[in-house]
Amino acid sequence: MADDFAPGFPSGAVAPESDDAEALRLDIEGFEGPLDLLLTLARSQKVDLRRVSILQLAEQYLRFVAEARRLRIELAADWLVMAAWLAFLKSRLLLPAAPADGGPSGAEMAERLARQLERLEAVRRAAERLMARDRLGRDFFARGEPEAPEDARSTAWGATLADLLKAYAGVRTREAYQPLHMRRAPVYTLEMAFERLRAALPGVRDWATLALFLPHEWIDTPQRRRSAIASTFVAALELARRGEAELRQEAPFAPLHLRPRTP
Amino acid sequence: MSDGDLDRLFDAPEPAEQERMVEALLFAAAEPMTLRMLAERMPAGSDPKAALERLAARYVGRGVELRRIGEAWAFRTAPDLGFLMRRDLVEHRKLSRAAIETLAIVAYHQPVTRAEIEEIRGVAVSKGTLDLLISLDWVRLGRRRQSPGRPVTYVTTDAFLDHFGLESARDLPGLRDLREAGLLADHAGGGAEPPRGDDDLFG
Amino acid sequence: MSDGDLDRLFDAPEPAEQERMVEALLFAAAEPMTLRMLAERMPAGSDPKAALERLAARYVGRGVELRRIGEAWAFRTAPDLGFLMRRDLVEHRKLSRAAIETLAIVAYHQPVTRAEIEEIRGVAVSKGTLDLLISLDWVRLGRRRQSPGRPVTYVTTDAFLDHFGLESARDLPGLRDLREAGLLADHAGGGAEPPRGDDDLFG
Repeated sequence: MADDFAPGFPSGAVAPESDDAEALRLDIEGFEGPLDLLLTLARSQKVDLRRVSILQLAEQYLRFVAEARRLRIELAADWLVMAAWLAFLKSRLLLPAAPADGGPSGAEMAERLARQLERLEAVRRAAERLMARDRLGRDFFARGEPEAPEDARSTAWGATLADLLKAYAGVRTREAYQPLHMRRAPVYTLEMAFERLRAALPGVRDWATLALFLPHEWIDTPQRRRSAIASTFVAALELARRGEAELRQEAPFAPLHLRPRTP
Repeated sequence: MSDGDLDRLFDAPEPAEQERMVEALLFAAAEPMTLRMLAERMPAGSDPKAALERLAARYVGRGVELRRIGEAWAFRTAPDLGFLMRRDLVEHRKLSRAAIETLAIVAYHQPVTRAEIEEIRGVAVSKGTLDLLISLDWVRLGRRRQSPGRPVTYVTTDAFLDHFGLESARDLPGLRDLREAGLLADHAGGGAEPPRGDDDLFG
Repeated sequence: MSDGDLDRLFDAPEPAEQERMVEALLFAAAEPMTLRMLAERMPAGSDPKAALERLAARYVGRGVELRRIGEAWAFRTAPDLGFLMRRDLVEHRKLSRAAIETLAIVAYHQPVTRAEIEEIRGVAVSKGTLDLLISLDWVRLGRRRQSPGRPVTYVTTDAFLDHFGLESARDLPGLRDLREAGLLADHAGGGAEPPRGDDDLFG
């Protein structure tokens, strides 16, 4: 019955005494979905849920949906899908079984629906019993004054799974927010390096380290910096090969120096 | 230090002493402690399990009791005395009906996938519901189901057991009745399923 | 309310019951309680002083004792057992955002190189961040990548699985699961799928 519902449930939304047309004038928002309404309608039959008339239930639901449409209440798709399914079920229940088509019989479909209602009902009762239990921090209590450590020598770095998942979700979301034009591959091309180096060469008076020729806008992240170094290095080799520049290195891994080739 | 002293150092403490140690350790900790955590702190050769059993018997009927929570143990005040402490409670945030039902489904049907939760409730699980239960540390992710799509499953945590005063998920109220009524068995898929709402689904 | 009801309301509980009440109150209290604080909580007509004395006698020689601190009372570990608690001396700190993000990326993309982590996070990863994760035993070095420079890769450890209550790295939820659990902002939209596929990063 309606008074079995947890607080907050629109109990009495379907008044059992009133006729169905009356009952339809209810707040559809109060229901969590078609199954929730069906369970409420089933309870209004005032019988054991196992003996509920599925045919009657289907008719009640269909009348409800028809009335909601007449009142121009916007119904979500799942309400209409359920209506279609119940209309089909109703036809199966009313018409003699058509053995040829091989589909489930009306009785089988009705049984499954009854089962689903029973299961939802069972979950609701279980939830009520769970929430009615004595609860930590309300009915029983943990130690209020855990013994404080006198001396904190080590550090336990803590993070929960939720932190981890949120962090990953955050990273992915950030990535998704980057405008498309920003997603150019972070590669400083050989052509760009060659042009830049060649243009800078005439201004070089003495040996200058190759690092000086790196473009500022390409040294902000390690990855971009690496790309700029690689391309500038290859560009320097190419200029030397063409006889336009000279390269010098004091020792392995020492800085590379470059100057224009004196004719 | 004489040899005798050394020997004594490596003897496990007397049972009564071990009981005192477990009592002290559990009193000092707000969180439940497992047998392993206890054993790590107690002198070598101690038997925290036996000590726990004696200690639990000693606290039967007292104002605080020794409770088993999953694989761990903790002292908690006796539930009948809750009214004495309730005064300085911060009011619990009230869970929505959707959250309560989702929690119950996870608890009773675990491990359970999101699709199964939706099938039972007949509506999509709204965003934030599972998130809330996870951030309350009542629900965590379990193994992926070995079925097409390898969906993630949800299970309850030890903090859930602690909060609801349960020794294990097997002690959920009415669990046995539900199982005997066949209401926990996996729903066999078939073409005649009543539809479920899935306006919130992506896949 | 009849006079009879009033009388019953003002009947003090049995002495044994008062002792239980004091026990529960002192256990749950966040600080030592004075007789007056106890009396305020207990039913009218109670005698917290007598209850305290009986309770103190009960705890003599136990692992915790009832100790007087100024004008107030509290449970305290028996002094001879203090050594058991000393291992508890641990400072709990939350991981920095950089560390948790780096950890998440290692978990989802392992084996992953430092350059790849930087690419995904969009910022440089400081050496200290990976060092911290390694010293926590959540991340370790994996095989070197067979690519130019043979960079080292990073993978997660069993201790990582243990800490986060995961059975295997395969149980980490995919982006779709994250979104369904409400952890991923909805506007992430369809373009946010990781390049290696949605759910099955490790399969």
